[in-house]
Amino acid sequence: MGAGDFREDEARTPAVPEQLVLDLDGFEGPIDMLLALAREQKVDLTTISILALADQYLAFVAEARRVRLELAADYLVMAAWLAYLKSRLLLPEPDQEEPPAEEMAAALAFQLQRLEAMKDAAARLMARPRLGIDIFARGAPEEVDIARTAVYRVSLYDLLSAYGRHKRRKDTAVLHVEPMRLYSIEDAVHRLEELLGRMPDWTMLQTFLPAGVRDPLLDRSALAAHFAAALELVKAGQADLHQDGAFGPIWVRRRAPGEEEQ
Amino acid sequence: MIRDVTDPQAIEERIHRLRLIEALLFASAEPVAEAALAARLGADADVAGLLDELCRHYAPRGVNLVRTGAGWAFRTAADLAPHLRLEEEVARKLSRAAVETLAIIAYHQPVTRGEIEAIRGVATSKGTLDLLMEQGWIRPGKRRETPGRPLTWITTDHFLDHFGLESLRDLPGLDDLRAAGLLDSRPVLYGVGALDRDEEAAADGNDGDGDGDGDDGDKKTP
Amino acid sequence: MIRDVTDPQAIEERIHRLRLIEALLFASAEPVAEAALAARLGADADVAGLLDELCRHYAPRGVNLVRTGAGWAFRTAADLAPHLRLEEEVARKLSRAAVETLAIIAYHQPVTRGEIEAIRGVATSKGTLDLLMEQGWIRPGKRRETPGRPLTWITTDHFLDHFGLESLRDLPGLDDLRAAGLLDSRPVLYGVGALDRDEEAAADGNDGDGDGDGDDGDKKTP
Repeated sequence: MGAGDFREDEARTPAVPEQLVLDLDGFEGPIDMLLALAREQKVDLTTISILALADQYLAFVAEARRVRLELAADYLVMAAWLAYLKSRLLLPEPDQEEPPAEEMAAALAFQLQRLEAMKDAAARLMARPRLGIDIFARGAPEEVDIARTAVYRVSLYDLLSAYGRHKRRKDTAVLHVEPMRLYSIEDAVHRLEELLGRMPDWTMLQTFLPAGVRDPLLDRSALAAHFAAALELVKAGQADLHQDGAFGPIWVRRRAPGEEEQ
Repeated sequence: MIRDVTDPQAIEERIHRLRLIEALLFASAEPVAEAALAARLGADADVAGLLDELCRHYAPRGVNLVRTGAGWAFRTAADLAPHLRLEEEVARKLSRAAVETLAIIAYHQPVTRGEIEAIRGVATSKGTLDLLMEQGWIRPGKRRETPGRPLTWITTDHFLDHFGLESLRDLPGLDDLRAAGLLDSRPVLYGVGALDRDEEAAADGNDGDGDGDGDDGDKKTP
Repeated sequence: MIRDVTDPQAIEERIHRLRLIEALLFASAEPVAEAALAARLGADADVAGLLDELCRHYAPRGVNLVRTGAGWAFRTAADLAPHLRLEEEVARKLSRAAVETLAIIAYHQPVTRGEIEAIRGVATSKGTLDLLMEQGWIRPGKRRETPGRPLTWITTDHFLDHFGLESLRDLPGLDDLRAAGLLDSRPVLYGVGALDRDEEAAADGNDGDGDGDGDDGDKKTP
């Protein structure tokens, strides 16, 4: 960007440090950038002027848009929020719905302090002598025979809640017995007898199953019931079954009266 | 051993070198050759003398400085080898089925296995009672004088100890449990016995399921 | 330190125990729990006293005995660090995001992902928590009993070991931060939809262990 353009802005608003524009990628979001701007003020964060900070941020965003720098949405959201906060700080109005502007500013200041505290803590943590970098463990560990015994951790609470749970289940079980919807063998026998009469040749047992069963449990029970029903019919001399191999399809056909079992 | 006793700087230098050798040998995965140590410590270091001093310092201790092949290394003292074992306790979580069984024994004792099963409505796997007995929480009581003379189960003193109870009378009664919210009926959907059994199988196999809030049988509906 | 100086047998027993602790801790690269040492040495051993004696013996040496978390370990002395770096190995550089996230978890634990984001004011990129977990520094803790039951994150014993901390109380500046009220992890105003995020994470369905009561975290330790 041209230095001349930049100075024009400078006259109206607080300075936007040039490196901030160039280092946009280095920020971890708008709060992180606000913190960097706050540090530029070189004052204790507890006494920082949120109004001045908002101005700096808004100037930065304006500048970034002017030079068509891509700004992520959350930077723009923060800009809108700061613009709103600024207007509230400058033009106090009795608005019962929103918290007072000073409170909002204080919350932002707290958030900046908290983030700075964590950044400092991180730096202090990383400055400690670290295992494997500054401090070393035994390089050639020797065998120690470790016998592990299981210890069960159960608290009185676990015990009592287990009993409570059990009691609860006992008390309520009667009320909540769900009727099982299963396909009965009787129904299947009836159905097979009727259908086999219309099938002249070997037919896959599977094709006799009732269509359109949605419930998988009912579907499986239908399969089992039809298989059992087919066995019943074979036993009664009314049908033949055959299967080409293990897990292969099962074929069934009507046995003509007097015909020998295959 | 320390020469130049009159020169504090020399003493300090020597101590620093001793410490450095200790640290280097400790941290190294392989024995370190004397020449390599000499290279680290500087040309004027009396490596052989330093090693000798360390050797003698560690000789009576649980860890010795030994020469092995071309290098030097710390090794645990040979006479301690048979003692180098540790018992480690691994915290495990008791399955829901086991906790519930224990609770029922505590509240209904003396109680037979058949009665436990009748109360819980599910079969008790053999492992459950064994496990509770292994932990010292339950023990066999008298036989019930009924046909088959089944064994009853009761809790032990260790059970009271573990759960911080002075006596069995301290077990909270049903009213207490209700007052504590442990008996609140929540809107839960229970299936028939088959689901209970599934639930137990799952709880036995996977103790991560200590959901604590009742029945998740509905998730496991076949 | 040695009690019963008049009893040669007691002295011998004490020396044997000191040597055994020395050897056990020396043999292991990982910290050994004090409880494991106590179990090994027998009920009548004054493990704390023995460890204290060893600690003081090793304090001036090149290898120190340090306490970390629930365990004890020998480690090279911190002041020797500049002399021990064999090669100028480039330690894997952690991103700023990772370092800040680690600090937030360490100082605010147990802390949810939403709270971490509220503090940092930015969404946590996918790899950050993974990376910290891969290093063995953090692990999931209990779920928070709030809507969505978000998972919390806590640091591990290895975190303490890695940063040479005896316990979490030794985190640098912890008391000052707490006194200044800066360890409050509530979202303040610009929390990147902190609560949304927690609820979302819980709804992801990766919460297979609906474990409200706690110590399931260890199962997920890498």
